[in-house]
Amino acid sequence: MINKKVADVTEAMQGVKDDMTLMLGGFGLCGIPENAINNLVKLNVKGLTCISNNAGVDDFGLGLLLHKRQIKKMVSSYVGENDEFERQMLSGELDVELVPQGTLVERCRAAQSGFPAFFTPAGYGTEVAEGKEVREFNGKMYVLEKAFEADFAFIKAWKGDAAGNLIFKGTARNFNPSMCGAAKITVAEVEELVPVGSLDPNQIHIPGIFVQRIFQGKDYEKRIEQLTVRQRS
Amino acid sequence: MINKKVADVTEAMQGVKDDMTLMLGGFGLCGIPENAINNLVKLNVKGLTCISNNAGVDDFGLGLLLHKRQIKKMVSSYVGENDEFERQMLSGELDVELVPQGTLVERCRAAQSGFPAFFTPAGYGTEVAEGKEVREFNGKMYVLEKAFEADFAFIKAWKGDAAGNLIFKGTARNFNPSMCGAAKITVAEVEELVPVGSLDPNQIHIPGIFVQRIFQGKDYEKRIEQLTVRQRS
Amino acid sequence: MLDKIGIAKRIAQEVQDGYYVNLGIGIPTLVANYVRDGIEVEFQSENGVLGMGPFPFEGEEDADLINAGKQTITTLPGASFFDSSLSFSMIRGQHVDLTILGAMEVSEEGDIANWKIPGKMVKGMGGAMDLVASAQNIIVAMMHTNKAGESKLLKKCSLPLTGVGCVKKIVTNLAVLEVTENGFKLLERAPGISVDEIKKATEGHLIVDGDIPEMVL
Amino acid sequence: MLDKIGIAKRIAQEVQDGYYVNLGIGIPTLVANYVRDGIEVEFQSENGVLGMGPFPFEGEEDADLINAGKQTITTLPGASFFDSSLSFSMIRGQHVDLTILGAMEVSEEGDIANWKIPGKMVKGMGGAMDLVASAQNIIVAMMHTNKAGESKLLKKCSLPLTGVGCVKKIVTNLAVLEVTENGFKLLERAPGISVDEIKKATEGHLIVDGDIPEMVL
Repeated sequence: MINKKVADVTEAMQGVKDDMTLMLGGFGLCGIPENAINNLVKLNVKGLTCISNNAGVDDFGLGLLLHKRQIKKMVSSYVGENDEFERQMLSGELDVELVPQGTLVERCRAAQSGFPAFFTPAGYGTEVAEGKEVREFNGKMYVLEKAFEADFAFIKAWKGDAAGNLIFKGTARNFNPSMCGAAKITVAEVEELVPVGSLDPNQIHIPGIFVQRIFQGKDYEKRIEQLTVRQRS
Repeated sequence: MINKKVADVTEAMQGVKDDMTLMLGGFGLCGIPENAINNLVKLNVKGLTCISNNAGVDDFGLGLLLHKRQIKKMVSSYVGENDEFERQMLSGELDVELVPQGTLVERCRAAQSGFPAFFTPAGYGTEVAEGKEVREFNGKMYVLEKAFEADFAFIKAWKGDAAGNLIFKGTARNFNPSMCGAAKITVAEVEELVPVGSLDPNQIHIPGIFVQRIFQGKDYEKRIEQLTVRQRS
Repeated sequence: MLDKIGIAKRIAQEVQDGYYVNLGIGIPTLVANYVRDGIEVEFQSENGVLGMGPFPFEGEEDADLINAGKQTITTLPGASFFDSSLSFSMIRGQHVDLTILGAMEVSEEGDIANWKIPGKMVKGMGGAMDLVASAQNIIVAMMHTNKAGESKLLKKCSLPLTGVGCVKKIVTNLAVLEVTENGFKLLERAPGISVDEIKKATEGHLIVDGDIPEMVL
Repeated sequence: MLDKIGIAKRIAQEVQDGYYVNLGIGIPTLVANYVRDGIEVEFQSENGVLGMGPFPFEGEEDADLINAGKQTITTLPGASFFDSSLSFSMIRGQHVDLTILGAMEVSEEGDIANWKIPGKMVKGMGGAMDLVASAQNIIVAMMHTNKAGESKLLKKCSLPLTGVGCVKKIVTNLAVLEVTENGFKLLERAPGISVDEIKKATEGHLIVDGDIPEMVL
């Protein structure tokens, strides 16, 4: 068993520098690497390019980095529910590459899996396809999209072990699995670091080979963005 | 819950006809859809094109269909350990398209996932790349490979429910998940059909949306191809 | 004239037995409440869940269980969770039978715009570009006109597109329309709405063929 | 001269702490037995397992648990199972650190042929084409000459290729060689084998630079 365990978030973030490209898992605030994000704020690294479906909200998640102007460029599919994100984008302070959600995840998976490029129908005939090769297959039009390149991927999982094996929970899985191994270094934080051998090998979502560092996360807030309930009748 | 359960293999095979293209899960004899294969022998459909990593052994798995000359063409990555397969191929009786294993599974996944084509490094500079587009990305050469098209996919899983959700076991998983939803109709046979709601939604390998028919398989032989043991010291 | 719930109710009639359905944010989300009894339908959300149930009871919400609108949800028996990659395999691979989403504009050729107003507003396309480029059956739920009273059913979209030639059917507060080769074909009128009112509110080419029935909710 | 076990032992010396290793069928499979103590290594098999252990005890074999050579296996703590797609993501995505496989021929440019003899024999490439096209570190384990005594280290491969310019190192029954821009560079001699014997058995360009040490097993 190859040991990926590091002591804490500080050790896990070793090597993160200004102007790097980072991938960050999560959808909205669900399944985001809270420990890594808070440490990026603390480290105060600047000029970051962040690949993440959303940019958090104004005062949580990646929104914290936006407020501190640590982010040079966001690569995301959705800006809604983050006024500061939209404001910085419209004012031109922030460079934003908007990518269709399915293309966004597949560009991560392509990096993870050694595919340089793939054809997808998403975005054909729109701004997204501008400057890209398009081609017809079986009577339908497709756009050639390329794998991402990133320095670090920050991943949040539910359970993990020192071998780097990961299990996600519910819809907190989202982009996290496809970002594992899609950057030079993948850092996974977990709610529960369990002993090696206690995870069923048949039920591991991401094998440890895709993870370089793993640590037990702390103080998860797991904020709910849109609490929606029904009344008991 | 959309019900995919059918009574038995006979009902599951409705619509299988001569000259169809079939995908069949399994690696060697591990995780092959035994019930479906035995029923194909019984139905005596001819002129089949079979996409499957291997073609079984002489007297088990797809080897049974080869012996009865039901297969017109095999699309596989490996012929070894099946003398009849190699003989029919070398004599020209059987049309064989040999595909690198990683490309084979990705052509299935591309069909499952709506990707018409992708670039892969496998086979560049070899026979496999002949007649195909090649292209350089970041200084490395890649081959453009296309999604498969198939009429039926026959899948073997460990556990499943009437919603079509599947869980595989050990290395019997192999090609099965990527073939689900990669053909017009996906037929899953399971060792154990469990009540809907008894599978943990977090641990389902393939959601039922990729499966059109599911049935409780019978009389699994699960033959071992290369029994290899060590002595107790 | 229909309100948002009326639009959702009318669209719910389009949902067939055995359908896997993806619902967008807003009016589409309401459709789930009005699917008729006795049919089997599963709702997919592109953030990674199939088999969504109703919203949770207060106090039973789970931060790890949301839909694509970031709302807390529950799951039904037979549900499954999966990653974004497999989720878009379902969408791009045309395993989802019906997609219902909102729009700012739809053109008579079936183009749709719903993610950006240059210089003013950018929400992002989220999963919409994948959905509209892939789905074989797309229904748009929207108001017939915008807040300024201008038609949202146009000859050509003026806003940046989300997808081209993809919308099949539109349900608005005024009408049900099919997108055909020749333009918007009027299928049904909302209760109390005349064909003339619909004509006035439709900038794109409207095809009125014979008597147009009032919709039955 | 080395036997198969000797070749496996010598290759095992190349396995470093923290390596994920994919072993081909035949001699490469034996390498697992000789990895030195005290280092952490995990073996990947492309049919879908990481963290392979030794063969099972008799009676404990499981038909659902095999390696890519179709042999029954066991797993070690920390192991995982996955589908073929994710397995080749590991391989194609260069997450596997070392690939060891057999060959029929290797050229002085690092080309390899190991899947077909036209008109005579076809095994198929299995996962080998993906492995050799992807791996940054490929070691070939083979006999220096074929059964007819002809060299398998050639100027150009005569058989259909498995991959081009990919082999980095070769361990044979006679020698350890590195594939360089200028040809096969002789690194070590097998015990009792002279440089002349290696020269005679090598058709491709052999670089002999200074004294060539005998390998230490």
